[in-house]
Amino acid sequence: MPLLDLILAVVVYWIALGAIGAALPLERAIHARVFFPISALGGLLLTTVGLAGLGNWPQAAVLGLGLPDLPFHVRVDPLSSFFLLLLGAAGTAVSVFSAEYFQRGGGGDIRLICLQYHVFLAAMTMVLVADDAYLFMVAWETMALASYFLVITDHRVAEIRRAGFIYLLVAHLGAIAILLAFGLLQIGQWEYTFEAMRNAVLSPGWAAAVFLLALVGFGAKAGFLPLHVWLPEAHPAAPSPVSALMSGVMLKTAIYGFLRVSFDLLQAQAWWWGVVALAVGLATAFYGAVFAAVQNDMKRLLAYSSIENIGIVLAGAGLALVFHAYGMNLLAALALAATLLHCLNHALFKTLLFLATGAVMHATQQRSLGKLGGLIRRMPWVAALALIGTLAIAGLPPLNGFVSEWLLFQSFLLSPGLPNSYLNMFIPIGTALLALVVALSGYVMVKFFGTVFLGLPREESLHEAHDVGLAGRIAMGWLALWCVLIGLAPVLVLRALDPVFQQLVGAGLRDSLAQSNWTFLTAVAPEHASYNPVVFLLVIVAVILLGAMALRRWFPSGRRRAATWDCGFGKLDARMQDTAEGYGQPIKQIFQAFLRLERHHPSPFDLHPRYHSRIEDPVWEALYAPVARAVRRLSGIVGVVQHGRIAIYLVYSFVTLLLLLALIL
Amino acid sequence: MNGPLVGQVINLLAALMLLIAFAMLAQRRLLRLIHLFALQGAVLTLNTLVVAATLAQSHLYFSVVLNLVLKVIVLPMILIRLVDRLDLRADAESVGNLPLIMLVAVVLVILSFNVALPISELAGTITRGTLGIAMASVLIAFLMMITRRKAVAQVIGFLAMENGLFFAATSATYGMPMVVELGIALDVLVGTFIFGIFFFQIRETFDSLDTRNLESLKDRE
Amino acid sequence: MTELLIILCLPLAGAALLGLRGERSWAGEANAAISLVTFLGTLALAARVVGQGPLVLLTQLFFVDAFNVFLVTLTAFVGFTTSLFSRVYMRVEQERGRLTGKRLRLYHGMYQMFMFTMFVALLTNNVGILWVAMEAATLATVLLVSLYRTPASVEAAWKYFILCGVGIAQALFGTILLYLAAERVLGAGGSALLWTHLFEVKDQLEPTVLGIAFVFLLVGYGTKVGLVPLHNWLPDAHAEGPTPISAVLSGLLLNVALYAVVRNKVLVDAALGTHLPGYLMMGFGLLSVLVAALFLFRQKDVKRMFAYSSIEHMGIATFAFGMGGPVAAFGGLLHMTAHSLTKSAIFFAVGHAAQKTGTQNMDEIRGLVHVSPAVGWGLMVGGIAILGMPPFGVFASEFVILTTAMRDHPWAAPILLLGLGIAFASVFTRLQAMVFGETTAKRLPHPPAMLPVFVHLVLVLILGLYIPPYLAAWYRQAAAMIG
Amino acid sequence: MLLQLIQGLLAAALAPLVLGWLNQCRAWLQNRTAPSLLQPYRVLRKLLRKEVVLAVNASWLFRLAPYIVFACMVLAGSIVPLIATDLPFALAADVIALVGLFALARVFMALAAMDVGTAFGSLGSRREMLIAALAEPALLMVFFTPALISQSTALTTIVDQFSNGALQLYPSMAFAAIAFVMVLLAENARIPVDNPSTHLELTMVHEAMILEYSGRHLALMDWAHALKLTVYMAIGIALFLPWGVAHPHEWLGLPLALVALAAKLALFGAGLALLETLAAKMRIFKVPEFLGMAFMLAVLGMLVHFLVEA
Repeated sequence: MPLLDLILAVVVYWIALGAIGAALPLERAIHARVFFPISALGGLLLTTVGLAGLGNWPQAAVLGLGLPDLPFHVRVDPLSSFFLLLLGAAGTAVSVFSAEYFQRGGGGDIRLICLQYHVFLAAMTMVLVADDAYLFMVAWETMALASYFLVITDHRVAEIRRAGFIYLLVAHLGAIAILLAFGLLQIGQWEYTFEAMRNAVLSPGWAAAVFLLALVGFGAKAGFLPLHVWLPEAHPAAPSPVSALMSGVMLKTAIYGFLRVSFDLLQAQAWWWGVVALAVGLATAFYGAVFAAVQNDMKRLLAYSSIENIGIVLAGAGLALVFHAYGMNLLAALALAATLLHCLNHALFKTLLFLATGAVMHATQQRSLGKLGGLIRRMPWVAALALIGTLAIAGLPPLNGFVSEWLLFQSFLLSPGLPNSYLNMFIPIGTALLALVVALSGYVMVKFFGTVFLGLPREESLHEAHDVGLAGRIAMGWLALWCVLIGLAPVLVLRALDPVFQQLVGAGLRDSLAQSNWTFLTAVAPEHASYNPVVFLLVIVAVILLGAMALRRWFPSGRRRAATWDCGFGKLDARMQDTAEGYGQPIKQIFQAFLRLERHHPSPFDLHPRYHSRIEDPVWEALYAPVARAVRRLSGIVGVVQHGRIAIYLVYSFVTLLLLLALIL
Repeated sequence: MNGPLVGQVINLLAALMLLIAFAMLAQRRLLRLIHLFALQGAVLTLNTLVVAATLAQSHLYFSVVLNLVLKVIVLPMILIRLVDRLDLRADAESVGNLPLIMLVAVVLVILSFNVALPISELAGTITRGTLGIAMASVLIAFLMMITRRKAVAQVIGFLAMENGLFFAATSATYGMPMVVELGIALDVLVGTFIFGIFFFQIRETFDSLDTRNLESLKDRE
Repeated sequence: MTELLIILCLPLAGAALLGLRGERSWAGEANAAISLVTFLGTLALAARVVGQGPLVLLTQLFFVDAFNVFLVTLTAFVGFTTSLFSRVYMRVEQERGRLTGKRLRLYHGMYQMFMFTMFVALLTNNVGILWVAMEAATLATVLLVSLYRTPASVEAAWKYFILCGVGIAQALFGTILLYLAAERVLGAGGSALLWTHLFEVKDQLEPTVLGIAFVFLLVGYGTKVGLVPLHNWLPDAHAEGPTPISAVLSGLLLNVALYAVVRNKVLVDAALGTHLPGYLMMGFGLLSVLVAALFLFRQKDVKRMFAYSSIEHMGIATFAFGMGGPVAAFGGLLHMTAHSLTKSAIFFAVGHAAQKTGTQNMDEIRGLVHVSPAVGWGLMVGGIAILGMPPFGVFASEFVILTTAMRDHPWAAPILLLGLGIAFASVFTRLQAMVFGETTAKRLPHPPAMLPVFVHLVLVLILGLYIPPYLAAWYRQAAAMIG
Repeated sequence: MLLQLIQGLLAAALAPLVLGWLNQCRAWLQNRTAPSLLQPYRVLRKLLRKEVVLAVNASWLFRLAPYIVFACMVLAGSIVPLIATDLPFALAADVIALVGLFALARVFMALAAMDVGTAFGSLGSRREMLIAALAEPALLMVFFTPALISQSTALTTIVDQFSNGALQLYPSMAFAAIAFVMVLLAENARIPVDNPSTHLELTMVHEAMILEYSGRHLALMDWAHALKLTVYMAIGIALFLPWGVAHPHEWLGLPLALVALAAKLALFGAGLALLETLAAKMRIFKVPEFLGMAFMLAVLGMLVHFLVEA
């Protein structure tokens, strides 16, 4: 069975599942327990197809659907199969988790959620295999539409409706930019298949225009800096499994689209494209990290952290573009490896963390960090798996987050080899910014894990929080396992991804990795830099075990529980710990320039003084509000035309007639 | 009658049509406006009769009869009965600053002559010279509709425009094919009936026929 | 030949019958039955034309080719579904006391008369009769717009009548000039106005006269299409008239007017040789899209908003036909079909929504999904479709039109996309506010007739994903003739 | 492999000695009678024998953290080329991986501090993470300059390249050295950034995190802290004073390398003690400027490398 048929079978399978789910009026528990695990099988199949697809030759086919003279073209090549792998892995976990999450409520009509959820998965798969502009646009916006309906499942809340609207509006404007980009790519023969676009020869000016349009179009969906405002609104509004899927996988389809246009269709012609992407990427990463640190809503924090990671991915892609433009294909392959690996890693640990927040919200009905805490005792499984996710996302050695960041740092450090002296000096400074971002992400994740799972429970209701069920453990366990495996055996993953690098930049890491055994991850050459995660893990575990045994044998001493140290002034309670806001206070202090801060200090005469501060996104005031005002003013001017007097309408018709006559003669 | 005399008679009648159009533009009293409209119908019918008689256009006789019945007898009678029922006999409306409207009308005449010039060279009919006048009377009727505020006056403007168009048809191509002419006549007749119904509807809801209170639907805050 | 008789005589007979017995309870069912039989007639006619190619019937009085037979079928189908909807809608209106027996008689009679005029306008071969039919269509609907006798509806009807009357008059002048030019080539007598003759001889016609004729025709029929400087009657007429009439006006009348403009453009294009008519139509189209989009931003009344959306979509279709070329014409035809199906479905849903909440002011319509999921989801999916979101047919046609625009006139694409973007933003905020959120509306006694809405939306969805081969062949045949 | 084991144990054993020497120098400079050189060992033995008192709501993370932190530091110790360069573990990590390793230890320490749920724990962890976040960019730039010069980020290659190459003065390395010392002070909670011996709630950073620890956990934490300081000094030595390290396959070079290492550590320790007595502890929100200056110096070093040396 060729891969393409398998993929299309999965798509049809999902749509059918969605339709049946919507049709049968089963009650909630059966519905969730039956439909979502079955769709997880589809996810598994997709993962295996993705893995297999990496290896062999691209397959293309033409479906009967679509416009008469532009039927749907579908194609699987290494790049799309990598992202199919990513979609399959994360999709399986989310489907298994939703089997349990939607069982006990979770808002909204289960039948509709089942339909939209599966249409969402199917649309994403079609985006990844689309091979012509029409199918790509149809799949792209169906994905946006399905996710919009999922975001506003419980639409009684006004903010959720507003978030949903902003999300679909920005997605639609992005789609318009992408359509324009495809329009320019067909240079006058109405040839909209990607095949024709690949060998279309564009003048540098038009090619640059296409690239910038693609950057804006895919940026609107991925959340690059000026267009990211919808992300922290929309992702928290959706039910947790959906926001996991959106954050983990949907953002990656935007990255896939960007890579497809800039590498595959345009063959990365100019070096300054890379620099633009690098700059936007780093700015987005920094912005995301700073804003993540000052949030005190669990899901908004993760949403901003997604923006930060997408920024890192874009920076990597930008660097790969620069190397490729200068013909240094091996370094381009390295940077691309960092980009793709970070995409996969982010999909895994971000989905894991969102599922964890889903479990926490389910157990405690609380979302704000100020009302959580001490859950590690009530929910040990969720806490342990979330710990793995936290360590991975903070980029700490034995796990996968560190691997992609290490590769990215290596490619940044190799940039002085570029012939352009300006770049040689500015890119290292970019490296420093990246290091700051990585460290800040560590800060954010410590804050997230600390305030949610550690310390004393801040609300009484947290005491009867119950741990996640079997389905939840399997889902989160599957993701955590992937995180650890990729962390420990990055070389195997990179060898599997080699065809993708060959396809996009014409050079692979196979030979540079082959110089040492599979445990050593090397950048360009072993003596240049190498990192061995297996040694890390073994030595740490060995030292822990030896240390514990030695201490128990030579210095045996008991252990006793006692009250924590309270400087002697009486009973400690949960309110005396640091709140989430307090934990973010240093970052708020240092990076004040970037935040729009509104602080309300209570006056001394207040009966019950209350302090609250609100952090707004300055981009909203800088970009979106002026546009909205301009359109309102414009429509005000135009409104004057329709002002009721019939005589005036007749004058319009009269004047039009005379103008046209004058035009004719 | 021999050729040049016929041409002169037709041009005379065309000039008369234009004069009546100007008169209707300036007329303030409603009743006199209806009389002028009937007069214009009569001049139109006369013109068609002359053309039919002298140039052996047999099918035109039928349209002469049609016009005579419709535009000279039936329509004015309906309008007058309406005016009686709505007791608007003494109704008069102040037309905006008259000199300006007249000036615009003159400009319109000049414009329509220049537009009609290339067409009239092509038209095979000897009455092609009057095409310019026909177009002018149409545009003047249009102008009349714009400047009037009373609903009935606007309807009369609309019917005057129909007259102008019919006159253009006869001067350009000796009238339209019979089927089309019948259709147009039927439309005008039904149109006038419906206008009548509207007058009563407007009176019921606004108890005045002034279009100034028909301005509530607008998009301007 | 017999199908033609069914299509023409049945509505006429229906008009007479319902004119007399319109207030009876079975009037709605009769209206639907007549429309159904007419629709079957059109299907038979379409099958015959696709099979044997263009037909000229009744001593050249009627001419049926690929272009107008597809519009006839579409008109009959939407007419039928609207009659189904109006059956339930009118019963509710009667219960709420807004309509007396006499007005129902007028409504049903005029409904069938309007369908008759539509069919005549589409099928006639004589350009003069085409004008007469358009005028008759205006006459038929003007009384229906003022059916409720509210001050606003009377005002809307008056404006509709005067503006369209003046517009149509100019179209008559254009027809006279066309006849003048045709007579020089085809000789006197009735045959000079027959479209088939004109089509054969279209390149020998006199350019200057045809140029002026096209200006008058464009301004005349343009008023009926609702192109921007001449659009003022459209929002008032659609907002104040009963909803089935708004659906029929939006769905059918605008299409037929555009059909008339395109028929004349084909002749004038060949005669003039220059691309002038195309540029004029493109200019009007772009202006309509932009201005209508900006108007959408400040609407309060739901039917008024969707009226402006019709102006915008008609602007897009006019722009497509203005560009010329088989692909653009194909896009234009597809857009007309998808637009009329979607817009009529939306007006059905809006009609029920307005009845449920008792108001047309969008700020007071909230949470339709809770009150009745069918109406709520129908309106939401219809709104999504009309805004050109992909899985639906409107996006397919907009994609074809935009991509051809990018190829031939790249400067036009950004303007179009700007218009679409603003329209999306303004309509979607209100749509979302209406469909979702908290609600106070009460449930209506009997279930709404939402079957037509979902039938339309499924058809549009099919058009979006898969255009059946015979339909595609049909469009291509018509597009080749226009392009 | 045996040599590798020796270096690991050596680093662990040497760490308290270095700390003792540092305290002794500080005492002399502040003309106090210095505690004996072996005092840290006695403190460790005392703590190891004492009973562990756990907080009521301390979770398994609290008990596991000391072991993980200590293990990380031992691993770091065995990676950095103290006495020889061709050790098997040296290839396991380059400079960036080392930074990652320190980050792993720091995150676990911060999490453990927050686990107990007192104000001090989260205060300490918040400040530690802040300082780390600002120090990492500077540290990376510091490593960037030698990596540029020796075309590699692995410590062993850098050491080989510098030690047996011609004696060349690199101005860029001078900038990097100063920046490195500032970062070292920040990372190891020395005086200008944080006072290691204070228990004043408002100022302490590192101490606040290990406030709740007792018995063998506290011993492990202190030992790890000392080991971290030694490893940092070792990195400094490897980068800026690489001479005297045993070359590959040279057995007899080992004792010489040992002596050289001891001398260099003593010198570095004395220097540190001098710095600490001269400087006073700065306000926590002055630390960003301090680390900003370190970052500027490192960037300047790199630019100088490009302008002058490349």
